[in-house]
Amino acid sequence: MPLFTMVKRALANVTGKPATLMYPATPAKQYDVSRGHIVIAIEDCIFCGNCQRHCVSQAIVVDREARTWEIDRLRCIICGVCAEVCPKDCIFIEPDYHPSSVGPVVELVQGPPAPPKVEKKAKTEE
Amino acid sequence: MSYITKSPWIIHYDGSSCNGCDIEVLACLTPLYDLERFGIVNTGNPKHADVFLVTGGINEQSREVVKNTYDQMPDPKVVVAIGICATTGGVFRECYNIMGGVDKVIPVDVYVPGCAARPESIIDGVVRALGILEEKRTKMTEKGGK
Amino acid sequence: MNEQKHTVIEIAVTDLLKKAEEYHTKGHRLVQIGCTPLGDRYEINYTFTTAWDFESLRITVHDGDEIPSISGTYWGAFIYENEIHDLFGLSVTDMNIDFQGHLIETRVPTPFKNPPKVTIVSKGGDAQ
Amino acid sequence: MSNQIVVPFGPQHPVLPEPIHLDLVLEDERVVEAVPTIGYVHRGLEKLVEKRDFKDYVLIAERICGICSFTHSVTYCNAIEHIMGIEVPPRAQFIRTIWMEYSRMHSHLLWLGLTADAMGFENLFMNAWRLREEILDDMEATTGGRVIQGSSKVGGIRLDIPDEKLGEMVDHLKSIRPLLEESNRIFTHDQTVRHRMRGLGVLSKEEAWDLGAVGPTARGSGCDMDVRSTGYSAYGELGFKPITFPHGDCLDRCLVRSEEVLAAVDLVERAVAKMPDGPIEEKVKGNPDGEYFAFSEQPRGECMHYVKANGKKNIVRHRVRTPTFTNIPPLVKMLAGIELADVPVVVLTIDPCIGCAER
Amino acid sequence: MITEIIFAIGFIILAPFIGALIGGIDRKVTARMQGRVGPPVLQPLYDVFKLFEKEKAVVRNEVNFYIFSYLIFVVFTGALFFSGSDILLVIFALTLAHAFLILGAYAATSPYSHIGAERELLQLMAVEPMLILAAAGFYMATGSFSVRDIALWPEPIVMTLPLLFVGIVYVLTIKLRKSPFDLATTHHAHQELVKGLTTEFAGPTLGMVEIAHLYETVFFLGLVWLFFASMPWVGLLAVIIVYFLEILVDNTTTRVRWQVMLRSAWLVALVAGAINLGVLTLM
Amino acid sequence: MELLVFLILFPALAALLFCILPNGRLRDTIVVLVSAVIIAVTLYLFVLFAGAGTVYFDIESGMISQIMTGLEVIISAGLLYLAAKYRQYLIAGLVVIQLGVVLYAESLINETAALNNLFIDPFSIIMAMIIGIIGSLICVYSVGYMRDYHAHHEGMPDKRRWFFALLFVFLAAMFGVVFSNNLFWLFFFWEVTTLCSFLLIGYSWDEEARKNAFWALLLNLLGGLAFAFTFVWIGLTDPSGGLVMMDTLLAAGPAVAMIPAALIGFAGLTKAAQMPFSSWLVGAMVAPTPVSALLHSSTMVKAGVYMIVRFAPIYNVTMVGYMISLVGGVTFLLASGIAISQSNAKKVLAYSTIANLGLVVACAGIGSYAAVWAAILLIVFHAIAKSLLFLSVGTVEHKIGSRNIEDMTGLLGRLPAVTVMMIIGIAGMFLAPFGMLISKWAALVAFLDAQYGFILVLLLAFGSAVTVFFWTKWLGKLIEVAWNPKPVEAKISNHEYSALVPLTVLMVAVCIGFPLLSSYLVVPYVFGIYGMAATLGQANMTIMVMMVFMVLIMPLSLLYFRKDRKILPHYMGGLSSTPDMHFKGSIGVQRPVALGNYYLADYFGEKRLSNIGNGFCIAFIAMLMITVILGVIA
Ligand code: SF4
Ligand code: SF4
Ligand code: SF4
Ligand code: SF4
Ligand code: SF4
Ligand code: SF4
Ligand code: SF4
Ligand code: SF4
Repeated sequence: MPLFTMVKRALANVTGKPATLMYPATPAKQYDVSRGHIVIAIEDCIFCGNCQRHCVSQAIVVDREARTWEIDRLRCIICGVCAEVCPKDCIFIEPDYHPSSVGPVVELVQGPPAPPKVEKKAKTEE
Repeated sequence: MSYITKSPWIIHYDGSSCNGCDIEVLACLTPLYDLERFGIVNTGNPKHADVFLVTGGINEQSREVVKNTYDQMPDPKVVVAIGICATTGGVFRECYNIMGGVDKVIPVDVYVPGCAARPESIIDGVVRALGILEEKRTKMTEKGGK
Repeated sequence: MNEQKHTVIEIAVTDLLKKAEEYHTKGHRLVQIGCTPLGDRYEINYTFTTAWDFESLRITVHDGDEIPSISGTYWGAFIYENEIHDLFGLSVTDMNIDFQGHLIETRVPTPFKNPPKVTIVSKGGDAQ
Repeated sequence: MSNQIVVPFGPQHPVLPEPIHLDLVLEDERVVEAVPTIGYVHRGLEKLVEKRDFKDYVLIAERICGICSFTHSVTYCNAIEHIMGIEVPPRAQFIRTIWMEYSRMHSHLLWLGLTADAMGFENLFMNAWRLREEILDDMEATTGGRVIQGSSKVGGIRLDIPDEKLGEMVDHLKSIRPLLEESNRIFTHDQTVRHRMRGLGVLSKEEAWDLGAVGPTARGSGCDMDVRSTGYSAYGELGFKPITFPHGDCLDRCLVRSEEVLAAVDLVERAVAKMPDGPIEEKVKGNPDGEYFAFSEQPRGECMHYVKANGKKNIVRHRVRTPTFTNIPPLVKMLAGIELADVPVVVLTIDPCIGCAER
Repeated sequence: MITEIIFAIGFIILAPFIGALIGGIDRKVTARMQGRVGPPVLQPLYDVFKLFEKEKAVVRNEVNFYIFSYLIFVVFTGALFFSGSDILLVIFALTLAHAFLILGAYAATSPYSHIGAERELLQLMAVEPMLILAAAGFYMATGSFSVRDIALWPEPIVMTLPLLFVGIVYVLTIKLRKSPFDLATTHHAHQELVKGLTTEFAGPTLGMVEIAHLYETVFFLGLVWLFFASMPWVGLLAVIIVYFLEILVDNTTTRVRWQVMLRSAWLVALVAGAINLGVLTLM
Repeated sequence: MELLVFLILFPALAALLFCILPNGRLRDTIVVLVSAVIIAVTLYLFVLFAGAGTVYFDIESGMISQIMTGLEVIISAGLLYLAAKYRQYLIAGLVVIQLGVVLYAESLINETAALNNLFIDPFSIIMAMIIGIIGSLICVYSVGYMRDYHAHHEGMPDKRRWFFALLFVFLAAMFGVVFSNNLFWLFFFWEVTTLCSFLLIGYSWDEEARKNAFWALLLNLLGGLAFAFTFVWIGLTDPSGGLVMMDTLLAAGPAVAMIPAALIGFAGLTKAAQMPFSSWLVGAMVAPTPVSALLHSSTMVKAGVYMIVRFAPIYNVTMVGYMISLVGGVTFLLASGIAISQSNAKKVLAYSTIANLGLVVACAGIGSYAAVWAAILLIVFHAIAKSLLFLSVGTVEHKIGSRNIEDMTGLLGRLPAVTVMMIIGIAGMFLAPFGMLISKWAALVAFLDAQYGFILVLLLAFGSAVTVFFWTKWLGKLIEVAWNPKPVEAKISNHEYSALVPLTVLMVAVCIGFPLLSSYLVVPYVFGIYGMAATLGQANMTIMVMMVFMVLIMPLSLLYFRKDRKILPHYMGGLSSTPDMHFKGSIGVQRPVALGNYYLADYFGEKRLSNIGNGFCIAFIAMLMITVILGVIA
C-alpha cells in the first residue's frame, strides 16, 4: 500500500535549498520580452491618435492641439497594441512593471513644440 | 511597530476577474514567491483577515459579496485591488455587467496594476498596504483611547 | 489542416422537439445551444454531433415567441436554455430545471435582447 | 423538524478560487441537495464585439479566462481566419500549438495543485505549483506574459520563438520531466489520495456522453473525445492520440490530466523537431463576412467559438461555449449523495473555470 | 506541594512561549518541506499579538464567555498535569475545556461553525478512549494515577506500554489538528469548512483560541514525554522525533473523511488498549 | 420501625384517597401535602438512622405474608383478565407459571423462622431519600403537568385519579423494596412495581401505549419468574426459611448464595432494562413525562440496580458477576451509541438511562468495595440528574410543542429558566466537575483493580467518549441562537417549578457536597460489608470542588465581554443574510439556514446497535444461566 509517497520529496525539500526567490531582496524576475509597462519616446510622436483608437481599454488620450500624450497606468493592460499600431514606432514596452499606487496614476507627457512651426520660422528668418 | 504588520492575514476574492490575476495571487503563496515569509497566511475567512485582495471589475452579483466580505473584516483592514480589472475595470470597463473597479463598491487602499498583475507586483502592493494598515491601527488605538 | 465539417439545417420551431429526439435516439450528443440576435429576430443554433461532424439545427424566433425546451430529451440542455432566457429575454417552456431568471443576473436585464425598433428621426449627438 | 443543515457554499469560499455558489443541503455530512448559482463572473464581454475592432478583440477574447487564455485567443483567431480564408503560415501554426500545449501543462499542474489542496494535501499543491512556475518561465520568456500571453493575432502570431530558444525549451522540459513524473506518481498512487478520489463522483460513459461532458471529464469516463483529434493548428502533423480512462470517478479524471501533462511534453518535443521555417503571420486585409464554428481542445475540454460577421469592422456575434459551462450538468449529477468533505474534490475534478463559463 | 505549585505556575507562564516556538519551528519545517522559506520562527507569537490588536468583533457576546472558559480550562488542565495531579482528572478537565470550545462554536450559530463544532465533537469522541486507556495503562504500569508518581517511576514506561504510546502518537495528530485529521478547523489555507469551528471568531476571541492551542501543544508533548519520564533527555529526543513525524505526516497526506478518522482512531485505541492492557493483566 | 412502616403504608393509603377524590384543587393540594410529608419523613429518617449502621426490625410476618400472597393472587387474576382480553397469551402463561412457582415455593418454606422482616442501612437510606425526595417532587410536578396534558390531549379519558393513586402506590412499593429484608416481601413489592409501571405506561391506553405496556410487563414478568425460582431453590436447600432473609443469604457467601444471586441478578437486569431487555424502557416513553421521570430516576429501574448492588458482594470475583458486568458494560457502550442517533429528547434520555444503569450493573457485577462505592454514587447522581432532565424536557415539550432536540434550538433565549436547569442536568450527566463523571472515574478505578477488568475499562473508555458526543450536541442546540423562535407561552405552573427548582439545587448541592454524601452514607455501607472503603484522594476532591466553583463563576466573565463589542453578521460564504438567517440561494429563492445536529444513523442506528448489543448480552446471560444450571446440578 503506497502510503506516504510524498515523504521522499518532502525530505529532499527539507535538506535541499528552498525554491523561493527572495523578492524584494533579490530583484524581480524578467525577460527581454516581458511586458512590464509602456513608455513613449515623445519626441517622435506625431499625435496621430492611432494608439488611442486601438487601445482596448482606452488607456491613452492623445491631444493633437495641446501636443500631449496621456496614459492611465491603472487602465493599461500592457497588451502592446499601441506599440504595434504606432506609425512612428515611438511606443515601447519596457520589461519592468509599474509599481503599485494608493490612487489613480495618470501620466501626462507633454510633447515638444511642433517642429513644423520652427521650420517655418527658420525659413522666414532666412 | 505594531504586530499587525508582522502578521497580516489575507483573504482573496475573485470579483468577476478573468482568473489571470487570481492565479497570480495564489502563485504568490507558492514556493517561488512564498508570501508566508512576511507572516502572511491565506485565511479565506473575512473574520480572520486583515488584508482583502480583490481582483476583477466587480459585476452585479459580486458587488454584494465584496461588500459583505469587507464588512465582516474586523478593523483595522486594508483593501488591495489587484490587476487592471480591479483598479478600473480594464478591458471590461465597457461591459454591461461590470461596475468598473473595486473602488466603486468599497474603499480601496492600494492599486496594483498589471494584466495580469505579476506576483512581484502583488508582493509590492501588499507590502505597501502594510504601511497603511499600521497607520489605521494607530488611528484606531487613538480613537479607542479617548 | 483537416478540420471538422459543420452542416446547418434550418428548421421550424415546431419541429425542434421531434428533431432533437431523433438526434438523441441516433446517439448524438448535444454540443451547445447558442443564440444570435439579429436586429429583428434571433437565430438559435442547436449543435449535435456523434464524432467531429457537427450538425446544427437552426430556428428563427422573434421577441415574445415561446421556445419549447429540449431538456426533456437532453437533460443538460437546461443550462443553455436558462442562459438564453436570462440574456436574451426569450422564454423557454418546460425546462427541467428552471432558474426563473436567476442563472445569470445582470445589471442590465436581458442585455442581448434586440433593441426595440425605433425610427431614428435625427441623429443628434453621441449615443452614449 | 428534520436534522438537515443548509449551508451557503460560496461564492466566497477558500476552496473555490472562483466564485460560484451552491445551496448545500446536508444530513449529517451527506449532500441531499446541491443547487448551483453562477453569474458572479459574468462580465458580458461577448457584447464588446460591437465596440471593438475585430482584430483588437483578440485581446479581449484572450481574457475570457486567465488560464486557457492563449487557447481562447487562438480559437477566436481560427474562426476569423476561417471566415476570411486566411492561410496561417505553418510556423505560426506550430508555435501556436507549442504555446497551447504549454497552456495545458500549466493549467493541469495548477489544477492538480488545487485539487490536492482541496483534499488538504498542501505539500502536493506547493509541489505542483512549483513545477508550474517552470512552465510559466518559458511562457514568459517567449511571449512576454505569464498567464495572459497576448501573442496570437488574426493571421498568425506576434512573436517568433528563435530556434535556439526552442532547443532550450525542449532541454528544460526534459530536465523537469522526472519531476513531473514523480509528482504524477504521488498523485495517482498515494493511498490517501486514492482514498479520497477512487469511486467518488462516478459518471458513467453513457451519462458523460448524454449530459454533454467534455474534456478530461468525459475522457475520464472512457469517452474518446478530444478535439485535437481533428488536427486543427498543427495537431494533425504531430500524431496526436487522446488519453482515456474507464472508471469515470474523480481519480480517473485526475489520471487523464496527469497523463496529459506528460503527453503535452511529448507534443512540444515533436513540434519542435518538426518546426518549419517561414513567416509567422499573414497580412490581414478587409473585414470578415460570414459565420464559423471554431472548435478547440482547451485544458478543460472542447471549446467552441462561434463568430458571425457581416463585413464590418465590428463583428455581429461572438459566442463562446466553454467546456466548464457544458460540464455543469454532469457536475450537478455528481454532487448528489456525496459527503460534504468531497464536495470541493468533486467540483474541482471537472476543473471548473468559471471565468470562461460565464464570460 | 511548593514544587508542584512552582511547576504549575511555570507552565502557565512559559507554556505559551514554548508553544509558540514549537509552532514557529513547525511552520518553518513545514515550509521547508514544501520547498519554501517560511515565516519567522516567532510568527505564532506575532499572530497572537496581532489578534489582540484587532477590533473586538464577535457575532454574539456569549461566544467570548465560552472561549474564555475554554482557555481557562486548557490552562488549568496543563497546570494540573505539570503539577503532577491525577491524570484522569487532567483528561476530564481537558474534555471540559473542549466542550467549552465546541459550545462556543455552537453559540456562534452559523453554518460553518456549526459543522465545525460537530466535527470537533467527532474528533473529541475519536480521541477520548485512547486518552482514558493511556491513563489506565499508566495506572496498571505504576499503580498510580498521579502524574508525579508516574513521572518518578524508575523505569521508562514506554517499555511497558509500547502500544499505548503508539496510540497516543496516533491521536496526537487529531489533537494537534494536523492533516490527515484537520477536520474541524485547520491551519491550512483551503478547507471545505472555511475555518470550521473558528470561522466566526475574530480578533481577540480567536487570539484566545490560539493561546489555548499553544498551551495544548505543550501539554500534549508533556504527555508524550511522560512515557519516557525516567530518562528525561531521551524523552526530549522522543518528543522531538514524534513532533517531526507529525509534521511529516501533515505534509504527506490528504485530509481524510470523518468516518476514517473515527474508525481508525477507535481501532488503534481498541487494538492498543486491548493488547497492551491485556498483556499487562496476564503478566 | 414505625417510620419504615409509615413510609410504606402512608403513600399506599394516600393512594386510596386519590382513587376517590375528584380532579380539582383539593386533590392537587393533597398531592402536594402528601408529597411534603413523605419528603419530611424521609429527611427525618435520614437524621435518625444516618449514623446507625444496619438496624433490623422484627415484625410478625405470618399475617402480613398471607395478605401479601392474597394480594398477589388478586393481582395475578387481574393481569390474567387483561392478558386474556388483549390476547396476550404469553403473558397469561407467565403469570400463571409465576404464581404457581411462588405458591409452590411458599409451601416448601416454613416461614415462621423469619424474623427481622424489615431493616434499614445506609444504602436503604440513600435509596429511600431518592424515592422519597425525588419521587415526591415528581408527584408534585405531575399536578401541573397532567393538567396541561389533558388540556392538550382532549378526548382522552381523564383517569387522573388512577394516575395519582398509582404514583403513590409506586412509591410505597419502592419503599417496600428497599426496606424489606424478607425476600418474599421484597418480591411482593417488586411485583407491585411491575404492575404499577405496566399501568402507568399504558396510561393513555391507545394502541401504542397498550402494546408497549404489555411488552414492559412481559419482560418484567420474565425477571419476576427468575426471582420466583429463587424461592424454589431456597425452599429446596433450606426449608427452614432462614435464607429467605436477605441478610442471612448475603452472609452465607458466594458458595451458598451464588444461584439465588444469579437469578436475582437476572431479575435485576430485566428491571434495570439492560440489553437485551432494554426495549421496554424505550417503549415506556409513551407514558406521560412524569411517569418516565419516575421510572428512570427513582423507581422501577432503580429497584433493578438496587437488587444487583445488594448482591454485589456475592458477585465479587465470580463468573456470574463477570457476566453481569459484561452485560452492563456492553449495554453502557451500545446504549450510549444509540443515543447518538436519536433526536427525540425522551429517547435520548431513555438510552442514557439504560447506559448509566449499565455502568452501575457493571460495577455491581465486579462487586469489589471500590466498585460498589462507585455504583452507589452513580445511582444517586443519575437519579437526580435524570429526573431533572425528564421534568425539564416535559415542561419544554408542553411549551414548544415538541420533544425533538432539533426544535430546542436557542431554547436558552426562549425559555431561560427551564433551559438553565436543563443545562445543569445535562452538564451533571457528563461534564468534568459534575457528579456522573466522578462516579465514572471511580468505576474506572474499580475496573482497573478487578480481575480481567481491562475489558470493562475498554467498554467504559469508548462508552464515555460516546456520551460526550450526544450530550454536547444537545447542549449546543440549547445555546444556539434561535432566529425564528416560535412564541413560547411563558407561564409555567408553580407545581412544575416547585419540582424543578429543588432538583436543580439538589443537583448542584450534590456535586459540591458529594464528599459528605460519600463519607456519611456510602463509605459506612461499603465499610460495613468489606471492612474497607474507597474514596478519592483528598487533593482530587479539592480540585473537583474547585472546578465546580470555577464553572459557576465563569458566567461572570460575561459582564466583561458584554462591553463595547462590535457585532458582526454571520459568515455566509459572502452572501448577506437577513436577521432571521435567510440567504438568497439558488434559483432566486430565499432560503433559511438550517443547522441540524449529526445523528450518524448509519453507524449508530438504533436497530444496528441494539441487535449487536442484544446478541452479546444474550450470550453473556446464557453463560450466566449455564453457570446456574451447572450449580443446580452440582
Ligand atoms: S497614421 Fe494612420 S491612423 Fe494615424 S492619422 Fe495617419 S492614417 Fe490615420
Ligand atoms: S498597451 Fe494596450 S492597453 Fe496599454 S496603452 Fe497600449 S494599447 Fe492600451
Ligand atoms: S500612435 Fe504613435 S505617433 Fe500616433 S499618437 Fe500614438 S504614440 Fe504618437
Ligand atoms: S487585470 Fe487582466 S489578468 Fe487580471 S483579471 Fe483583469 S483581465 Fe484578467
Ligand atoms: S475553459 Fe478554462 S481554460 Fe478554457 S478558456 Fe475557459 S477558463 Fe480558460
Ligand atoms: S476553473 Fe478557471 S477560474 Fe477556476 S481556477 Fe481554473 S482557470 Fe481559474
Ligand atoms: S402539542 Fe405537544 S404539548 Fe401540545 S398537546 Fe400535543 S404533545 Fe402535548
Ligand atoms: S409528553 Fe407525550 S404524553 Fe406528555 S403531553 Fe406531550 S405528547 Fe402527551
